[in-house]
Amino acid sequence: MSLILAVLLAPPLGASSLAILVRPYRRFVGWVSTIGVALSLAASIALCTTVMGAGPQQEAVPATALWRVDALSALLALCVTLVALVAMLLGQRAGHPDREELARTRYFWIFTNAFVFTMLIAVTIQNVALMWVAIEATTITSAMVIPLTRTKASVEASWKYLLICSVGIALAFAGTVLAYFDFVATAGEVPGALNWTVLRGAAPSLHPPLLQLAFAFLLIGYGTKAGLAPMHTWLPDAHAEAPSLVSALMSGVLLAVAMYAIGRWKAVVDAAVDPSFTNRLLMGFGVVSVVVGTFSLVIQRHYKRMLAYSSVEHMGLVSIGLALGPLGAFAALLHTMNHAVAKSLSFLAAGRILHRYDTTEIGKVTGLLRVMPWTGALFAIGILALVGLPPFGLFVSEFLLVRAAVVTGRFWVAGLVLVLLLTAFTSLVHHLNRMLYGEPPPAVTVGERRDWSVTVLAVSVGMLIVLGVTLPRPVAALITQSVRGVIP
Amino acid sequence: MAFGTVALLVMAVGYTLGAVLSLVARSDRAARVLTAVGAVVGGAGGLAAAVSVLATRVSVDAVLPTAVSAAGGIVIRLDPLGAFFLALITAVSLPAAVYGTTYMAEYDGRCSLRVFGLMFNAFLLGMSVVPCAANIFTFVMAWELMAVSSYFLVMTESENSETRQAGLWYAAMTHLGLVLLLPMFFLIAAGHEATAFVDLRAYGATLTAGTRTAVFLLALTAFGSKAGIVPLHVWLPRAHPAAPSHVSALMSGVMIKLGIYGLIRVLFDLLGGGPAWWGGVLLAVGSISALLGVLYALVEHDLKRLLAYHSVENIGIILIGLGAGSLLHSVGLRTLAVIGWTGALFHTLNHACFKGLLFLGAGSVKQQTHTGNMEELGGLITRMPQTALYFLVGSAAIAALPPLNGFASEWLVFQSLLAGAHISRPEIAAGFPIAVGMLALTSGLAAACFVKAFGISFLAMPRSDHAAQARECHWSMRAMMLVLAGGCVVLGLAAPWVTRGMSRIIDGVPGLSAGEPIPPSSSLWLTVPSSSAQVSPLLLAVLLGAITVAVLGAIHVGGLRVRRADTWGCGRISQTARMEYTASAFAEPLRRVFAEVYQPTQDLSISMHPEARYFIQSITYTSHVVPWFEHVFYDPVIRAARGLAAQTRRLQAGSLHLYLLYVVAALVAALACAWWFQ
Amino acid sequence: MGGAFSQLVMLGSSGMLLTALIVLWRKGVPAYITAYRWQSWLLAALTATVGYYGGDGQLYWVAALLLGLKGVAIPALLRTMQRRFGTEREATPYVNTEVSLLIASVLVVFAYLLGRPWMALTQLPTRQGLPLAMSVLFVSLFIIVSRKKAITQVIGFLMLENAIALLAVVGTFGVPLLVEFGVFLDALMGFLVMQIFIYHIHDTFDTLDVDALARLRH
Amino acid sequence: MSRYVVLVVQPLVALALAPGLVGFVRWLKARLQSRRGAPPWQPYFEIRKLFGKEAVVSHTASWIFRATPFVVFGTSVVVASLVPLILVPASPLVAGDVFAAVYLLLLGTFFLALAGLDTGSPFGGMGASREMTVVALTEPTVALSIVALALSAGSTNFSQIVARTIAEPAAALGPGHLLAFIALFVVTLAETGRLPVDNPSTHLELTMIHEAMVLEYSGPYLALIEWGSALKLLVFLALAANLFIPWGLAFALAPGALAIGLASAIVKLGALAATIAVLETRVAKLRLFRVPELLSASFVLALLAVMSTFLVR
Repeated sequence: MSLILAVLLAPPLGASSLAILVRPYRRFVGWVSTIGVALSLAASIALCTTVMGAGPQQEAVPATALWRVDALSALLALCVTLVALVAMLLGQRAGHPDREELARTRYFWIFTNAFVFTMLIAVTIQNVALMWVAIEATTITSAMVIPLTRTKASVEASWKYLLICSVGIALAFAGTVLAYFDFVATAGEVPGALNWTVLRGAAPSLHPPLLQLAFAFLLIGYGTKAGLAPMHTWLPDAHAEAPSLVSALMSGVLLAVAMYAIGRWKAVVDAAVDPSFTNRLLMGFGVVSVVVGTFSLVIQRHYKRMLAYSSVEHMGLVSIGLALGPLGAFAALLHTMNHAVAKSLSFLAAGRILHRYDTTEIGKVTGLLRVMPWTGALFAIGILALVGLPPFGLFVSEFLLVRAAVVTGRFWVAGLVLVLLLTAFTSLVHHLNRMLYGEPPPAVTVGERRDWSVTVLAVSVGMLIVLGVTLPRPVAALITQSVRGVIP
Repeated sequence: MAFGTVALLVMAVGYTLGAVLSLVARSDRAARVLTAVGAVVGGAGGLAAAVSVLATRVSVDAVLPTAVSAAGGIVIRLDPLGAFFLALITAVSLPAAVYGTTYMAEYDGRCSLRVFGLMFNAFLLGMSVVPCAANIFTFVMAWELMAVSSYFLVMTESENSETRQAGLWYAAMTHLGLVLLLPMFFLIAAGHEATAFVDLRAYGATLTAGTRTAVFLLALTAFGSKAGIVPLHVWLPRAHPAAPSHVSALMSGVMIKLGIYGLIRVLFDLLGGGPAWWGGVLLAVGSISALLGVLYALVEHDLKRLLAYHSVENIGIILIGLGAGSLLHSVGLRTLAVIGWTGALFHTLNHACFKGLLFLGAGSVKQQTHTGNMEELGGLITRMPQTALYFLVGSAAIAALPPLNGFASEWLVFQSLLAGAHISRPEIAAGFPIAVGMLALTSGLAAACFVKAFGISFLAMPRSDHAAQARECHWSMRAMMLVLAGGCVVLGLAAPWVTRGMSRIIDGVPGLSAGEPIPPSSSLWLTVPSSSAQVSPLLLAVLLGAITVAVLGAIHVGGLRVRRADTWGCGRISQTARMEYTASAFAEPLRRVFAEVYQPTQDLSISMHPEARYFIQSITYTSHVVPWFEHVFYDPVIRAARGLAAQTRRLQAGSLHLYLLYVVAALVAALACAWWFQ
Repeated sequence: MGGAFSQLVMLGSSGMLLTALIVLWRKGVPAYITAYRWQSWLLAALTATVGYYGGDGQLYWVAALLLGLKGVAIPALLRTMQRRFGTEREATPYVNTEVSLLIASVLVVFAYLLGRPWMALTQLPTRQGLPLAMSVLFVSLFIIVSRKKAITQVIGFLMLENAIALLAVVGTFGVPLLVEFGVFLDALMGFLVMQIFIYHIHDTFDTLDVDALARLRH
Repeated sequence: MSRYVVLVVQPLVALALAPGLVGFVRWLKARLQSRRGAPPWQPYFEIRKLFGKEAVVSHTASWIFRATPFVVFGTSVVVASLVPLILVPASPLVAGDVFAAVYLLLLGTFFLALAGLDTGSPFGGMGASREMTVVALTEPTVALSIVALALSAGSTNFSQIVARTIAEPAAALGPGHLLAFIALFVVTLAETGRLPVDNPSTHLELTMIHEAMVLEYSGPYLALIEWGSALKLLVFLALAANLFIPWGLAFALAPGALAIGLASAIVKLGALAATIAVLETRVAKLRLFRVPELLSASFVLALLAVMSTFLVR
């Protein structure tokens, strides 16, 4: 177990250190990072199988153990490493020969690896305070990469990102402290008291009013990071201005990691308070997020912002799913996974489009299918997957989500979500229509070779289809087990 | 493995291989051929499965429980009702696929025929699986597969901005269907684990009246949006003209029928039928759709758009049959209800046949003349004689002229409406005569419309160079039209025999079944139980044929002398195409009669000579008919969505302080919520 | 552990709230930095006091760290920054001083209301400090929301961290040391990154006024 | 056995009577207008003459133009074999019912309109357009009149309707029956191109409907069309007469009954033809765009007929 964990966590840390040490930038740094993440991916797969076979894994002394991996952690680790691998494989081409570019590339590899590392820490550590530390660290590491090319827009975006998320995450820490205060007030100081397993065990004896306040802080705090409306305002700016590889990581998995934190805390609070409390809050913020995300898509001029708002919408769906009982949680986790793959695919394709057209405006990107047949098709597939069409995975998770809403008797949620999904669908297809077809702008070179980035992204598409058409049994089982991490 | 299972497997594999192979084809030509090969193999498999089920009346089951087990897995069950629709799908898809091989040649190099091949086969696969699906997930998945792939088929001519607009409308409306479909199914299954149709059937009996009402309304709108009932039909006249013609044939001939299938499956199979007012609603919706569909078709001068509106009309007729059947069934007149059901199902089949034929015909015209605008056509009967003949057969069939198939099914629908006389409750029975009136008006207008469609497009002299240079289309295309035209004739003449088979299908559906043996009918006459009304299309045809032959013989024996001359031109010496009656002029009287419905906008501008008002330099007259319900139903929705979007945009105003304020406000709200919850 | 401990905690916490209110009242950045320094010192002192009465040796280490990092290092860095950019004053905050102070008092009342139910839960002598910590938290949030200069926002953020640290100290007698270190590290890194960004902002926008950062919309 | 006799005999009788009926109307009209007019049997001569002439066919016309006369004639004859004219077959086995008759006539009109367009002449198109307008608008009235009859008979089968009316003569004088009869009569005027909808004797192109469509026809083709049209008039009048006033119709193949049937048919047709003649001398042709008003009025009558049948039941 420790060995696997080491293989999971060490490579990004090592790669980051390597990038710091090797100056000026050399191409092998990128390759080492990529291979490292591939190793991590292998480790996370190993973790999944171990967890599936032998239940949650942790260090010998249960109470004080720092690391604990159950199915939920393994699932998130899998998503993180998977998306990171895809992003890094595409990142190999980011380097350009001139000196300034090389410095930037080095910078990029330092912080991207650190970013991945902190995310992996966040999902495998069982001390809630240290989990907070790790998530806070993700803000710092990712904020450093956003203004890679220092334009006004990127500086503005990263400052907003940094400040809003720091404030938000500080509130999450306040919530953590409050919960800990309650624990200490009830049980006294116990080693490992901040481990969520211990917290959850003790939860029935804790004071509901205090835990409710704590959860309010935690939800706002981590919700800011997860992009739940109305705390989502940093998200479109940061996602649109970040290099696409980072956008892919942020949108695909960073939001999911923050949702993971909320899920962990929900399990603790639900043990003490009637679950309808957390469910209502999650439902409320989820619905607001879906509404805001959806209607921000209707009149949208920039395709990267469009993808970002779509993330807000999808995180809202995940939040709603978490509030809908076991089936809803299953749908939410499956949705998280699908969204990670689909959104990273879309952002990476969007990055290639940006590189060719040199604009983020939807109106100026025309004839995409003619200019870049492969990327255009991949982008279209990504969007179509995101709007929940079969045969892609998000169709299944949205299907289950609506089913969960109806099964739990929340017809209005099902109705509202479906109407909003229709609106989002129409808007995205409208924007997609405008981009894919028509006459290409004269300044843009037409034609594209099928390079290996395309192959990598095509593998993502393949995964989406497999998730949508067959939903392999091991994956389903892993998610079923993960649900127990959120709803005991 | 049973024969049916193997056939279904062949179907799935055929379509899948067709999709994949055409995607990786080396040349455009190869892509076209592989597309058709996959579609034909798959279609043959589907047809074999459907025929075997219809012949043996034993359902075929196939379950892939391991796939997507979380959502219930893929469950397939082909029962006779499904088999009927599968047969209908393949009956049109096979000719359409072959037709497409040469028809798509004009797209070589213009668009990706590989992607087209992929989508075409995916479309067929999706459509074919819908009637086989036996749980919610499989049904919805196939339904969406059909929708997505057909969206791309509509977008084939994406360089055209009108096409892109059409695609968007289509995508939105079809997604609306899904959005209503999911809650509809889930409502039936609410509170239960299983989602297979077998279980839903059991649940259906236990639902409360309120839930049943909700399910009915959801089903009507969801399937109605696919079938194209007014006012959910807006995508039809946009999407059908935009798609390549053989795709239009499939969409209009087959895909929208799956909306009917869904209605029957859910309302009458899963729920087992409903109260009388369901039938009333179906009848009303059907009548209105039929009448408005044909009225808008009349003022339409694009051949394919005209046909699309006629699909709305025919869906209306089918719904009238269903509604009449449902009403009769609900008041206990079950044997009479069978007439309505049979009429509806038969008309479904017939419409698939002649609408497929007409779209293929329109496709040939469009391929040769590069336009679908009737005002630029004309004289094609001498240039494309066979296409013209087949189009004429289709026109006569859709206008319900005896002895073709449209007549037979419309006759049944009329009879089902007359059976309303047996209903003792006047408030229910009173709806029937009104429906009779509307249906009769519809069929009269349909005849007028197809006189226009055929007469203006094919007869007299060409109105443009394109039309003048048209040549007969490729033999394979003609052969496929011949097949469908033959179908129209055979279905018409053999109507009694076909409907006998249909009553067996109906007997197998719980909500449709009469519950008692229906007296065996003759295979020469279409009959109505407990009424002596009857008609024999075959006999009519024989009589008509005999008289014609006799008269022809008599005249030729008498020595018929024919002299060719110019048409009388009121003193003009040479006749020109400009003297011909135009499509607009043809429709003008009816347009004025129904001006209340059309609310046309007219613009007459006369520019006069500056010196004297008596000398006119030019007159331009434009008139536009914009369906009013688009303003009434859709504009407010679109406006509301955009308004909300504009409001939402204001959230993201750019100010960091505002954003932080949101966070604080959200915190306060959450804390207040926590506090309140205590 | 008696009244004296409780009194000291009250005093320290009130002092921290006061320093936060000073920021709302004064307009010059140097005054803010001074207020922050005082607040950090008070926090360090409080931590040490809790350590003394609670008999927890670890808290002395924490207090020392607090003093070093938040009481000396960060104020010094802030000072450098302020000198470099000149004395840009918070001339026109979104909310003027009088209203700001009024709102702050409302926030304090809100914090007390919020804290009342859970003050009853515990018999800790330090429980009086809890609503005060909450008050500091809300007031610092208000500073971040209502002040325009990036540097003021950073100070507000730092005060927010202090508030949470105060909460941890008075509520739980300090979180475990490992966690404390992690939080310190984060705080330091966070601050450094913010500092870098303030330089970025100054370089690209020629001002520290956050109002200039409103190009990205919708 | 009788059904085959009906199939053969009745259309022959109808064919024989039809030109005479048209001639009778013309003659009576002339008399009413104080003209001498041609004798009633004049149409027979005209048809014979036309059959002997050569046919002129436009260059632009296709086979549709040449096929149409046969379709028009054929459908009329087939319809004549369906409707009760002099004899009601005892067995309900004929090839079709009222709806079949209506749709067969529609088939004829459909082709006639196509033929009008086929020559490319503006008049043909105009006639076709107007004819289809009128036909489309008459359909609902026809259908509803049938419903009114079928409601009491419980069937759209001709013999059933006739049998029921004879069995319950009181119903024939009921308001429903009467209203339906008037509605059907108005429709007959419209369908057969009589005043006030269309003027069969007009020679002003702009007011023509039926005549405009057949403007290009000549020789045997014109003969067939004229004969077919006459037959259509006869069929409609026979429908109106025998469905509403069925007394006198023969029910068996007995010679006496047949003779009575024939005599009564001639009397009834004559009476209706006289009504038309009177009407045509009394009313002026309506403007085309006022025709829908007339037709909608007849539709309302038919609807009232149906509703009153409901209420009476």
